[in-house]
Amino acid sequence: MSSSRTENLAAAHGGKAPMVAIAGGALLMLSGLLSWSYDDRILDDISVRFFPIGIQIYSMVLGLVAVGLGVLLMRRPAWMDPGKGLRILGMASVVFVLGTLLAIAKQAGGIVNANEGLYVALAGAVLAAAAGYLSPEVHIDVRKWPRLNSNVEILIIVVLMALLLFTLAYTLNIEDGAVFGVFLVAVIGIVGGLLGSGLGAYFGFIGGNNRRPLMLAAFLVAFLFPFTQNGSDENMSIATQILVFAATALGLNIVVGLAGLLDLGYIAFLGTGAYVAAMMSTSAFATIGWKPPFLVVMLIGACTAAVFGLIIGSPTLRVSGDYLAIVTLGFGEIFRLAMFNLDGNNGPDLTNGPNGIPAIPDLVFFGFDFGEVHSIAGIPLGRFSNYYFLLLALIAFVILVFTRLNDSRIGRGWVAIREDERAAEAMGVNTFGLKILAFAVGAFLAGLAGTIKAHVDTSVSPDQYIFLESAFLLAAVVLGGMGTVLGVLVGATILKLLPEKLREVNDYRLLMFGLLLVVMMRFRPEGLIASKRRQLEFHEDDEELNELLQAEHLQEAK
Amino acid sequence: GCGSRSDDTEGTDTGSAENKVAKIGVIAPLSGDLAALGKGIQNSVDLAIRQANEAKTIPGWTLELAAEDDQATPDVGKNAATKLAADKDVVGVVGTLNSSVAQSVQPVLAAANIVQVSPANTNPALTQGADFATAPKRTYPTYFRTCTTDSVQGPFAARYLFETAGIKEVATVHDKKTYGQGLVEAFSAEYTKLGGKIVAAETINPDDDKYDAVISKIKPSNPKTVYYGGEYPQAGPFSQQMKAAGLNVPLMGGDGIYSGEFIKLAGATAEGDLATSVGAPTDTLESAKDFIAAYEAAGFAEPYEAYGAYAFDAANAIIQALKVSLASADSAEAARQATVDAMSKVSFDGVTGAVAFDEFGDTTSRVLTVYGVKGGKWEAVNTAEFK
Amino acid sequence: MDQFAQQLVNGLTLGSLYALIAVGYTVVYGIVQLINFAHGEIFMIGAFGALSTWLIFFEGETALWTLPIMLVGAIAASVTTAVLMERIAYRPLRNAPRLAPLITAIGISIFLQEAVRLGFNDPTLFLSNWNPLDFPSAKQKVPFPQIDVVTGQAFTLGGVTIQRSALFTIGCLVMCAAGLWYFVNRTKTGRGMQAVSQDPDTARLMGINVDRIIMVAFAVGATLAAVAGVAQGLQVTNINFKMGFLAGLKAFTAAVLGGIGNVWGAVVGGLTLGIVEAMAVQFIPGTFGGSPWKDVWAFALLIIVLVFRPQGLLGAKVVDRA
Amino acid sequence: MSAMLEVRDLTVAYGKIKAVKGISFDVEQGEVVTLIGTNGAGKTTTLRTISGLLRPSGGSVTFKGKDLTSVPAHDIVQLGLAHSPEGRRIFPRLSVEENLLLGAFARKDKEISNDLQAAYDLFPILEERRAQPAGTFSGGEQQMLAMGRAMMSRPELLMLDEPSMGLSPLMMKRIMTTITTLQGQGTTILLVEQNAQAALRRANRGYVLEVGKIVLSGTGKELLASDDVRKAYLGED
Amino acid sequence: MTITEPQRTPHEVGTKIVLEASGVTMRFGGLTAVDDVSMQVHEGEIVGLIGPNGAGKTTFFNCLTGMYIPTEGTVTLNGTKLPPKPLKVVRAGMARTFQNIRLFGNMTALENVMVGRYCRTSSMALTSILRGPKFKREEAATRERAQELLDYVGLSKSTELLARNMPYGDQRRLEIARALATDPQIILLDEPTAGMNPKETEETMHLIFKIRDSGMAVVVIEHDMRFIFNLCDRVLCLVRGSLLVEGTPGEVQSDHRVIEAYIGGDEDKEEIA
Ligand SMILES: Nc1ncnc2c1ncn2[C@@H]1O[C@H](COP(=O)(O)OP(=O)(O)OP(=O)(O)O)[C@@H](O)[C@H]1O
Ligand SMILES: Nc1ncnc2c1ncn2[C@@H]1O[C@H](COP(=O)(O)OP(=O)(O)OP(=O)(O)O)[C@@H](O)[C@H]1O
Ligand SMILES: CC(C)C[C@H](N)C(=O)O
Ligand SMILES: [Mg+2]
Ligand SMILES: [Mg+2]
Repeated sequence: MSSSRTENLAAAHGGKAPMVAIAGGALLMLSGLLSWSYDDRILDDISVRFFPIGIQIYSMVLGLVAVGLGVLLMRRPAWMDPGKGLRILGMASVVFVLGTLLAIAKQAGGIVNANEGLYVALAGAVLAAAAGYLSPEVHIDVRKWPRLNSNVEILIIVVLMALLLFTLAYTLNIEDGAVFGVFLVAVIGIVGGLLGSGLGAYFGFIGGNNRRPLMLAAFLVAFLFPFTQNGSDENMSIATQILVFAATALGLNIVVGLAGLLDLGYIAFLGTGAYVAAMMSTSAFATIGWKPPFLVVMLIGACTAAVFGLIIGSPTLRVSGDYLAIVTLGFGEIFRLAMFNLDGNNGPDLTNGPNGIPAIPDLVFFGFDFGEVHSIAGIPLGRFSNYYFLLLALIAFVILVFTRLNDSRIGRGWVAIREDERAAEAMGVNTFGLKILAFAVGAFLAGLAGTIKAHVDTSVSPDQYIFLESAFLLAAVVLGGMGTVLGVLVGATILKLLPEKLREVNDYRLLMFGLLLVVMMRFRPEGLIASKRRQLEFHEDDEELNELLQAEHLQEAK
Repeated sequence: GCGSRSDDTEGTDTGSAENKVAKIGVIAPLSGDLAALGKGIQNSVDLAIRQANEAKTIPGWTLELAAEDDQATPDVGKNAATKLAADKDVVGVVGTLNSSVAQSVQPVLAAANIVQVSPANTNPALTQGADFATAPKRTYPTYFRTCTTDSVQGPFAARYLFETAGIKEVATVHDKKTYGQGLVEAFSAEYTKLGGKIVAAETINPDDDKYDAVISKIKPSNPKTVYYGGEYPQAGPFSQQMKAAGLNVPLMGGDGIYSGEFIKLAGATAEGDLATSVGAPTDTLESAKDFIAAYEAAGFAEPYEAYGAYAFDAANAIIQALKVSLASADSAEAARQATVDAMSKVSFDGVTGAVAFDEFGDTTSRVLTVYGVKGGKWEAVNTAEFK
Repeated sequence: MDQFAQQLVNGLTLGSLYALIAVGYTVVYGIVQLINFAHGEIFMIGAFGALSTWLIFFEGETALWTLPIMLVGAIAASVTTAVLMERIAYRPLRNAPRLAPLITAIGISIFLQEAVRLGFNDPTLFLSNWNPLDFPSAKQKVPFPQIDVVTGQAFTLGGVTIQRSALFTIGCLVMCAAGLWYFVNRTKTGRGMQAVSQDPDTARLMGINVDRIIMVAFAVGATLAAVAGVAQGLQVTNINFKMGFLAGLKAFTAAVLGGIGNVWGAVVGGLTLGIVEAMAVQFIPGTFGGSPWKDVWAFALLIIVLVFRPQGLLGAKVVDRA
Repeated sequence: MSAMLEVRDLTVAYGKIKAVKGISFDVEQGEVVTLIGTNGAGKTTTLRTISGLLRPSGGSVTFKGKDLTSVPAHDIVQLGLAHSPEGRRIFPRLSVEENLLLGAFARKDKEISNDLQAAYDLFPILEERRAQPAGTFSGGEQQMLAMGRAMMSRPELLMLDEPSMGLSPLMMKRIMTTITTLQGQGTTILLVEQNAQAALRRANRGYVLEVGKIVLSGTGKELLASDDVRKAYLGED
Repeated sequence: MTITEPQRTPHEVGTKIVLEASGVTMRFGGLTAVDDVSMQVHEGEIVGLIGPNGAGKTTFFNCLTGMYIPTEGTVTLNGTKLPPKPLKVVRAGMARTFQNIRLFGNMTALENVMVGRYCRTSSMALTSILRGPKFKREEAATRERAQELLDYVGLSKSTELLARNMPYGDQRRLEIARALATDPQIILLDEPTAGMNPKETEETMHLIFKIRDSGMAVVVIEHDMRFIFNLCDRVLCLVRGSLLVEGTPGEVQSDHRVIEAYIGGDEDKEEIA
């Protein structure tokens, strides 16, 4: 076993780990007060001493957490593994410092421009990581989780959510790509370090105890987000894209994550909704004369998509597995090509062909014009913020549908089909009906999202619905964690946000993106936020998790 | 050993600090197969901006370039426009290259009151609406262009083929995009009116790279020329494959195939292929001498290509309008509407000739040129004013 | 009738290309049940490998003797990439959930496209400032050398035009298919491949080196894809970093059409798909005919075939014994 | 001389679960040794580790004096150690004959066809159905095929994991006879069986495994006579 | 021979025929796996199905439960002819277990059984989303019944274990619980004790008696002779697809044809003894 050597190491020096961690943390904190670079024009000026900003502050926070974990290591609660947290934090810190060094070297033209603070930080980071690897392997006992008053628990949730909002707003407002990059690493270190040490599971537990408050808090955070943007539409436009993408991915998650059917043409459902909305809009290029109110259009779009879902799903009666995947891929391509062709030249004039339907006007709900800037409490909210709120409502609806279906007779039927279709059938599960239902529901939700997307985007064209988009949707589902809501939200966010923020390296953007997909799958094949069940499935039997699962179930049963 | 302690104070003192910034955007394909044309546009606008800043054309203001890639796709173009519209400093945009992209960009920029001048969009509907032939109606008050349209280019090519080259039977092929389809329609109408015969009319999907089946389908109708509506990334291979399949007739296209890249892709058999393009050849124009010299002096990596001069003129048209609109404005955003208003009054002698816009935003010039491939290069065959 | 024969030839040519690529999907799928979406890129890299070989060694030369060397270059590039890809990206995921390698494949596909786009004309990306090769930029379509004998004036046979490059492509398919047949059915490695595909663990108990077999599968697929890459370059006269994507999608479709996992299926599926596309352009009348709809007809055919033969044209029915 | 197969302090874990917790045993040349034990005791895990499908987390396995712990599974077969896995694991889409031939994959000699015939003689049904895809076989038929396939590698040491599972009484007897025959031909056998009675009867020695540890060992006769064994594994009160 | 004194308690077999298969034939290409087999099962009866490997027992089960469409023959349950659709067969009241365990490995034991309730519950998509009182009642009932069944087969403690992590014997029992969840009138068990040690086998036998006593009919395939002859009211022996012998355990185990084809003659006896 590869770990045996580190085990020996830990056995020999394990006692020193806390001190090493504290020393490392102290150095990291100290480094924040020192100058990191000679050049004052880069990375928001980190050449000043005793006046930490940006990167230096991140370093100090990393140090603080390291010290905290070190202390915990000395007096370890039975439900925590600070050593694991330190490993994550330490490694991330090292990457963080090296990344900064790289940025300095690149932007200022050479490593010589790095100042003492950086090297102090590097030493601290290495020590923190070393502490992680020195600390002994421990067994986490989740039964020892502290039981708190439920009000306190809710308070914790609220605080965590507030932190989340703050971090989110802060992150998105970082302009400098390099700073964004190292900040991300620092966040991974801080959050990963804390969660990895056992807090993650514990927070999950608290969250599980307080589902409702958690959901409410999460939505509140999402709702407040536009108010942190101060009228700027830049991030809000990305946010709307993320929401549309996430809503669609959640629909796909029903098909793939729950029912276990691989769908490679899913983007077509989004497209169906979008095209329906576009064709029925008042755009000069719209091809359908009838202009019902938008709510009706939404329903028509979603239903049309659902009908397509039924059609695309119907071969599942006979075709299964990867053959089904290619059937869906085929349908997806047929959809795109049909949209591409139906311009009167080839087939009837419906979609305006490759040029698409541009100039789709903004929505107006009861006199509320989504295209206008509205002010609430003095904070201007632009066009994209307006759509953001609408999409938030949509996402809430999608999540509701997803979770309620998942946790029902139907959801169980889907999982059974995913596990063993023949056996499910032999146990009286209406497999065909359920598979079709998965397609229809998923398509309905995607179609719904599509109708709004058409207006947010102001145009639809066939090249928005290429196979690669379906692949990305699938990636969001798999990357985030199949069958989970949170996972898909995270996956969708990463997949949409990263390419935007990677603009710094514009030409290398896609290259790095591709690489990232590979690396993420390499290290977390079960997805970032795997459902507990899935995690068991993939990481073979892990006593800890099993216990966790049981503890949670017991909790639920009460 | 790499790098040095950075004490070289470069770039800190361009322009006096009190100067306000206004940006001119560019939306063009900066990557992908059409990047050759797109880069030419970007560089030429860049040149115009540099010259204006040097000459302090607009006192108190520094102009900056904000170039966005549209990858020649409507969707990406629209996103680029959204991004530029969200940037409060942007007052005008030069672009797009493709008419199809323009269709998606127009409404976004129009909603933000940003003036858009295209150096290359030739589809007539962009300025005169879908019924341009019968009931022209201006669609977006913010949209202008410095090149002439396909309602001139198509007939121009038709007349050349029928009258000058004496070809009476033609097959048409287009790529279904706004530009290609519009061009072929304009061409066909004039050509049949003249008495020529369209023996086959096909379309292709621009994502394809093999056209055997279409070529085989056209071949038995024995066209004497194939008229192609579309762009060189497809037209080049199409020409090559046509001839490899034994259809040994010239291919003719519009400005979309007038690029050195076409010849590279079509290979040796491109000899004799024809193209029309807007205006007179840049290098023969007296008025373009300075532009060409300045362009070369600026040291751009890519040539100015077919639309460099038009883009230069487009940028200068915007700058002319900005002279008026920025004079009294305290922010770039506030000057957007004024810029649009000033635009219709712009009139000056540009690189490509007199620059001025009619009531639709179209250029007043109607000069076109027929080019032919000779010895592996495009050579002007005939320049004329269309009447 | 002439038109029919002509389109048949066109279809066969196109189909041969699909078939050559499809084999790679099928062989790999057959063994590790992985839809290797990056296989299209292996095909693309083959084409670029051939082009590089030509640019480095005989730029300007178009004599036939350069072709075999270009083929070797193509195969070397493709096989190296495929084997590295397997080793670095897929092998660690052997026991991962089924969809993880699929996402990896998509990632690799994007990565390889971009790597070629950025790296082909610009060795500085990967190798500091060393740029002895003056390659054309791969950010746009790059012309592919036209080699004598296999390109040029087409043959005419009773009203049917047969292009030289078409003959080359079909010839390649015939030769590759024959070689492959021998390999899979007559060699021990071939039988090992079948065993690994059905139960890798037990195959190891038989003394079969599973890692090696999988690598061989990738290499075999890559070899054929490389040949296809050269054929494509000769036919279309230019190549680009995106060319693998669509071709790969079609070839994958062909592999499934024929019955994925079955080598003959890939060949039959490829040819069928090619012929259907060509015929659809010519013979479907009205506005739903012609080139723009050909892919729709191809996919429609696929769906219809799968509904009636869920295991593809030649695929074996998987028995599910309760 | 040391034993043909020596297992020393072997521990094996799935993730964090230790399935085998430090067991040691020997198999001498020419012996039949059996491992018995309740479900989940770790018998299968032990065999899979010996044949290289699993890596031990501690301890060692030595075969004919060679340490196997870092030899890949496919090379272990070549050393003369064959493993007929639990649950038959035949190649379902290959024909019966192809399955058998795969058993001889690691061999390079020319006598493969003789051995093929020998397998057919032992299980005539296999010869009758030589071209049938093995996946369509009934459970018992598959078991015969698996046995035949394992023999095709002409192993010096053959490990059989529950070879009688799902077999009719008649077949079960035949398999047991076969084991004796093989032993007679000089093959050493390590047998894991649920049918402890039958196994112990023909075993020279046996080990009793419980939750990953060896709790009892002795000759077959001793174990058969042991009260503990009778109670726990033979279902006799 | 070890199989001698049946220890079974005598009980009353009903007269009502629950399941009737007549002339069931199943061919795969040239192979006739099941050849014109007829069988009747009465209320409260335990019928054993034995036969050499490959005799067609599992295939016969597959024909009965609609997993295979028999080439010939009909299956009737309570007088109504069953279509060869597994779904309809289950709904009609016949459930089964599998020779190679086919549980939903990544679901908990409880969830596995709850899936079995699928065909006896009715809430559909909209109901599930809206969560009305009916839905809640049904969910609660499903959960309760599933837990009951787990208790019934002796898996009370394993409720929350993932099926695939359970010991072999428990998995077989879970399969039975899942089948029982479909409220069958007759249950078909395919080698329920394969891979079990004698002690577990014994427990399974008692479980089956318990099931029978609750009024269900049982058909069971096994190769463990002691198990079969102690358990069954009636035994059928299939050989090469055809029904060779049918009778009481006593009759069947002493039938020389059965001994010859299946159990093994005396000459083998000393081999095993
Ligand atoms: N792939 C696996 N992942 C996790 N745990 C496993 C795995 N395989 C076996 N185990 C566990 O390891 C332990 C030993 O299993 P093993 O299969 O070796 O037992 P066995 O003695 O062969 O039992 P049986 O008589 O049922 O075949 C059991 O607790 C089992 O649950
Ligand atoms: N799908 C199929 N295709 C072809 N042959 C099949 C198929 N299913 C079963 N058979 C054949 O039918 C015969 C009967 O198989 P079956 O599984 O019913 O036997 P069984 O009596 O259950 O045997 P066992 O006791 O070994 O489980 C076997 O010879 C088998 O090869
Ligand atoms: C380069 C050309 C494709 C541009 C063309 N004139 C258009 O309007 O789209
Ligand atoms: Mg076992
Ligand atoms: Mg059976």
